[in-house]
Amino acid sequence: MKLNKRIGLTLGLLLIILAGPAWAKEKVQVAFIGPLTGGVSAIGVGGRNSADLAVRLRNADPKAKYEYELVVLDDECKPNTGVQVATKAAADKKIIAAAAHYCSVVALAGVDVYHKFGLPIVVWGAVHPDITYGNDYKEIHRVNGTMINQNEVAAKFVKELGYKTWVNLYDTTDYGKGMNEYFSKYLTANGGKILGSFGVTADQQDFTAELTQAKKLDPDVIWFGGLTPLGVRIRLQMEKLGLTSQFQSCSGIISDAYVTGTGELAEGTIAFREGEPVEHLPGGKWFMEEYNKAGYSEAPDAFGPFAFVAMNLILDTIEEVGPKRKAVVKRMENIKDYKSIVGAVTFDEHGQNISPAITKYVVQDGQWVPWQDSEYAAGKRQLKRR
Amino acid sequence: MDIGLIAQQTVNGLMLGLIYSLVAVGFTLFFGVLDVIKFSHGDMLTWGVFTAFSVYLGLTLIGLAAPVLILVIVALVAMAAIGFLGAAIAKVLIIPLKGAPPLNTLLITLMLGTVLRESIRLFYPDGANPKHFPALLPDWSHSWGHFTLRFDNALMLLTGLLMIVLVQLVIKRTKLGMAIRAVSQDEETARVMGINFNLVVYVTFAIGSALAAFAGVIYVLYYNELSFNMGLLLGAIGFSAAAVGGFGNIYGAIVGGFLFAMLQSIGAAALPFASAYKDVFAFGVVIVLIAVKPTGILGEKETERV
Amino acid sequence: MQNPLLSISNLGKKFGGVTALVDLDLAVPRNRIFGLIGPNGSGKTTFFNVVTGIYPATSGTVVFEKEDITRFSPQKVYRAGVARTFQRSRLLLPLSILDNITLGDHSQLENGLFFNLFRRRALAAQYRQLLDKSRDLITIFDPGLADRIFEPVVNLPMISRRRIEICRALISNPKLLLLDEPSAGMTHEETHRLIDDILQIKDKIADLTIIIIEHEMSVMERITDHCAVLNFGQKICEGTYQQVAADPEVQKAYLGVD
Amino acid sequence: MSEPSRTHASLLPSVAAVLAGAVYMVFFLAGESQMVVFGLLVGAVLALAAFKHWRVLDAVGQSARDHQGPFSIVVVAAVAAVCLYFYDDAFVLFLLGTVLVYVLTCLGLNIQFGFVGVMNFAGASFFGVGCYTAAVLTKHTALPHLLIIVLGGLLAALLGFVILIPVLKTRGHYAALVTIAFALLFKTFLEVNDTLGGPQGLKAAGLNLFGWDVGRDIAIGDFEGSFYLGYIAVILLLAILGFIMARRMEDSWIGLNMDAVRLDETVSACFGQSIPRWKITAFTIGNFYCGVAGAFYAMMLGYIAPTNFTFGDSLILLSIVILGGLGSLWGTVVATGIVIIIPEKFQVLQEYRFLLFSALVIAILLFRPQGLLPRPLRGYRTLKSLPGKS
Repeated sequence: MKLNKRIGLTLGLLLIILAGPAWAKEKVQVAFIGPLTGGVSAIGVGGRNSADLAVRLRNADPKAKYEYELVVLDDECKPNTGVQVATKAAADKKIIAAAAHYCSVVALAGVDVYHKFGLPIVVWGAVHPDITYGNDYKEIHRVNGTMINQNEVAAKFVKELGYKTWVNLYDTTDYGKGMNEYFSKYLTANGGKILGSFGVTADQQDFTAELTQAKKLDPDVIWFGGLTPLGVRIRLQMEKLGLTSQFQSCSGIISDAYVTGTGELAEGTIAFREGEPVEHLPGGKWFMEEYNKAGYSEAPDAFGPFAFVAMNLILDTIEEVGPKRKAVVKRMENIKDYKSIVGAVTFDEHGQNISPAITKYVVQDGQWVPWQDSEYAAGKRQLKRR
Repeated sequence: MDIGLIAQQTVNGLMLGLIYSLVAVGFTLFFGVLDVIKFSHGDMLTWGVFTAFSVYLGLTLIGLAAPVLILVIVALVAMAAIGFLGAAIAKVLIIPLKGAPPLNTLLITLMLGTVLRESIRLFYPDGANPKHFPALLPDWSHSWGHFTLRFDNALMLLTGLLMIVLVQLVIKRTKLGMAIRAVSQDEETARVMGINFNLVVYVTFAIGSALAAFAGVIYVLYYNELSFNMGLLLGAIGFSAAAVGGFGNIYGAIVGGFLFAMLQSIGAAALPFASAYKDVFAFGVVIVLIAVKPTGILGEKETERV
Repeated sequence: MQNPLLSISNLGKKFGGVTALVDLDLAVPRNRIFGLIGPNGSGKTTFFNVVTGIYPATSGTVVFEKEDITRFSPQKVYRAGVARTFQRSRLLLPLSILDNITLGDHSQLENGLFFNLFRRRALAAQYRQLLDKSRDLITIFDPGLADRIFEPVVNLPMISRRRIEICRALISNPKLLLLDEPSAGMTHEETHRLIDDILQIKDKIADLTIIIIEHEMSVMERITDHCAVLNFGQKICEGTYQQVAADPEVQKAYLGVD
Repeated sequence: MSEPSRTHASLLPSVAAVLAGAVYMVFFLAGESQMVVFGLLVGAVLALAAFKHWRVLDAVGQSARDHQGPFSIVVVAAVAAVCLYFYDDAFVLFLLGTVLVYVLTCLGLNIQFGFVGVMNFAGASFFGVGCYTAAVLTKHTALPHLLIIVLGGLLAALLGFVILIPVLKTRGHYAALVTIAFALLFKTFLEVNDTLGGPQGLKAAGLNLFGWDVGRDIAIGDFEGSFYLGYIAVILLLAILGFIMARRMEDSWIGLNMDAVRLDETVSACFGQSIPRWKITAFTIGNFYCGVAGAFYAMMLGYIAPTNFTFGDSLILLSIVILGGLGSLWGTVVATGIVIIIPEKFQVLQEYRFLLFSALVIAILLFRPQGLLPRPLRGYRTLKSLPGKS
């Protein structure tokens, strides 16, 4: 934007003359991209706040070499908007790197754009494997795990709990379908039996038809692959139809909203997520304290810590190699044992964090509690048995 | 298929049909008096539900513990508030557009729906997330095989049907209903007869909107969950149901509502593991039906005065 | 009657249970002005609507120029050479005078997609012809309107609208013109000016038959050659205006004499 | 004696207005701080109000109407100039390209709705047919891309025939139902089926015209421009073509016939019009426009998914048509620019954008229901300028 530069230059000169010799740090722009409107906006806004927190803390740090400015873009969880904002961020040479995307479909649509313009991004929430493994783009990284690891652990764990039969429900988005694919694969490999699986649309309200059929199939476990809003509905409607099976789901429903949405019925729901439990890491508590101190009106939600880590990783890299896209991309090729509030981050050759840990969660007294800390693991409470 | 399963699907379908019908009746009432479609109707339902939820929270805060009493208060307040809102919308947005092409009203109310929906998401505390609505009715139930009949469902069905009958009686038997029907027939004549046209419109919109709030309360009691965008599809389905039944005809709206629910249930049952197609099926049938009966099943044939 | 332009036999029309026309027999002679009289709801406009194909007839036949047009669609009736005006003036209000008149000439125009989109010069030529034709026609009624031919009709007074409506009906050179209460919504004086126009037109166009529905008896007296009186969908009398006006049954039904 | 009531206006006011508009666009698009953008917006509204007060706008309108040909050329030149100004700013170019795509789409909807009065609440669906056609055909066939764009239009038109019977048989709100139901059905169908990528959508290959890979940055001598310039050149041509065809249609017997059908079906029938004929013509041509625009869009975007083709998107398209003014082709162009660009420049409003957009549409419908640039009367101006051979 030539004209703008000229105006900026003139204004800048004026400012310098007016402001005297107070030389400011060099300004560097970084971007956050996530869904700020629509059905999953709670997670997007939580992620934005967390990324914003990372920037704020950095700017407050006197040792930081640059002053950072966060550019926030809304991908609406829609691929076309996603490509639009991806183009906006990537084509803007002032933006050095971005923490991007919760929705897999948007991330998949955007990766080509980032590659084309050479903008390094760190994915903070989208879990579809193809985002990192579907291409060889050096610009794409991800701090959260893929759905593959998660389901491998999940399938093994629930089988060990002694359940034998499942009915699967999944939303027909890439996320739900992918979850269903990998969970079914690992479950069958572990000897679990899937009595039936139902695809449902992502904005469906009524599941009584599917659940009535499920009830007839009489499984030990109802499994759901999808995001919170549907998870809430399915759990509630199971109760209406007198379905007494155990309810199991995936990282998509690990959110505060699931617990408040289902009330007492949330108790005993099990689900899985990549990364160490935030509460277990030394930085986790600190993160929550800082977050509360900053006074955001919304909760960080489930993926806030990942957004925080993604942004922090970006900022650390820029501090180290300077505000140059190419240098950032090059440095991120070998991120190893990067200490973060979600555990150590190590990228493989696809930029994927080979996250060592998958944490199993269970809802206990209105809280998502890591399984090993729960009264269920201790035997004081029981999951549903048939 | 076994009997229990069929019975269960039937009850599911009836509950859905009831909710659709209540929404559709609103559409048809508005159309009757003003020949307009108020597409924000589904989002009025959402507002009703959120009003109900707020009142519930308020009541528990002041220590009221009798669930049934809470429920009655919650429902009445929600209906009154949304009824009032409906009349206000009629005054500000609908009546001023009376002379404009009908589509302008359709569009303005579609946009109003977005405004209503987004306002909840943005301004209601934690409005973007779904909320849990407690079960305020006793959860007695009885199972026969695969069929579980819940007391609260039965009660809701009954109350809902009573409500529809009540509205029908108001329209057919009371002076107010006569005024509404007179306005529907011919606005000018009604005016000449000394009927306060605007007042009748306000009252009709109040009744229709209160009905949406009522449907909303039934809805949350059934699903125990409320979210800011719950009204969107409900509005579209209610509209379809009213159209398939024939605009302006209350029986048509009821028939349309239950028909749509039935189509969804049939779709889900006929395509057991492809039940995601049930909406494709239901809307497809709606299009075919409207091609066969261009003014709805119970609609009057258009005759034009030349 | 020898060789009538329009002959109606046993024509009937029912709307559900309501009977609008009963066993109607009429023969309209060529090149005359034929009046149709009757109280409100006696079936006059329904008769027009059945003839023009808007309503299908329940029974009977309509023969126009020896062709049975009973089952014709409005489009085919128009092409056969019947044009009409409407009781409640039905112009296309947002459109210009020219457009409204042009609409009447639909059968003479090339309506093909290719012609209109790509053969623009030929279209322009056709347009110029039509513009002249419309101007000439409207000038007969009111030269002032010819100057305002690109203005929308919505701003015009009722008499201008009636004139445009008649032009719209006349531009395609129909053999039969149906005028449905041309005086409606106009003052007495305006009505008579319009009648002058109609008579002038009738003089200029040799081969034109007019059926007119009218409540103003003075109009009927002045311009009709022949009249028929309808009541409850039935013809109760036929003859010259003087004859029908003198008929006791007509007086009872229509003129309010008990 | 064509229009004796007034003299011919000068070309100058309209050219000045276009130039002012172009300069304004440059500032607006280049403006980065929200304060600047907001200031420019408020400034524009105030300036327009003042110009209206001083009757400057009337003069501009009159001048534009009297000199359609030159005026149109000036507008196209101005658009091209603005695009060239931002030759290396990929995002602005992408935005401008998107505007042009939507212009073409909304022209199609305007033919349906503004001309013949068929309300199409499934515009985004027919647009989507074009997108999917492009995505599937670029992947599985070696057909020339230009042909694929045309096929996108044809398939959209073809799919329109599926709901043709109910569209023809119904009127008013019942007709609205048909397209609304179709839009809901279409999106659900895309989401649940597997062969077309389901909710995840499909990748579409970039446009390639006779060996020219449009997706490559442009380098001619010293000039280096973003590849989006190539896309803009193509869509600008398509949009101009679409505009000219729509304009010709308007200024012809077809436009008149369609107006008549929209305004009064009974009268039209009494003067020989075949109502289905004009409805089918407009519906099909409109869908063709949507499909062509969609096929191009898929190639420019590179990625398509069902969430692009929701009922909500159709609504935005219809809002553009109404905002511009029913049947008003220039109005559609202006309204598209406003609806696409303004929300994008206000990213800071983030989650409030939808709310404000809806409120804005409500306000316009309440206070200016005829739209921003109401459709002028048919003056057959494009015919008048043709040399006669009668």
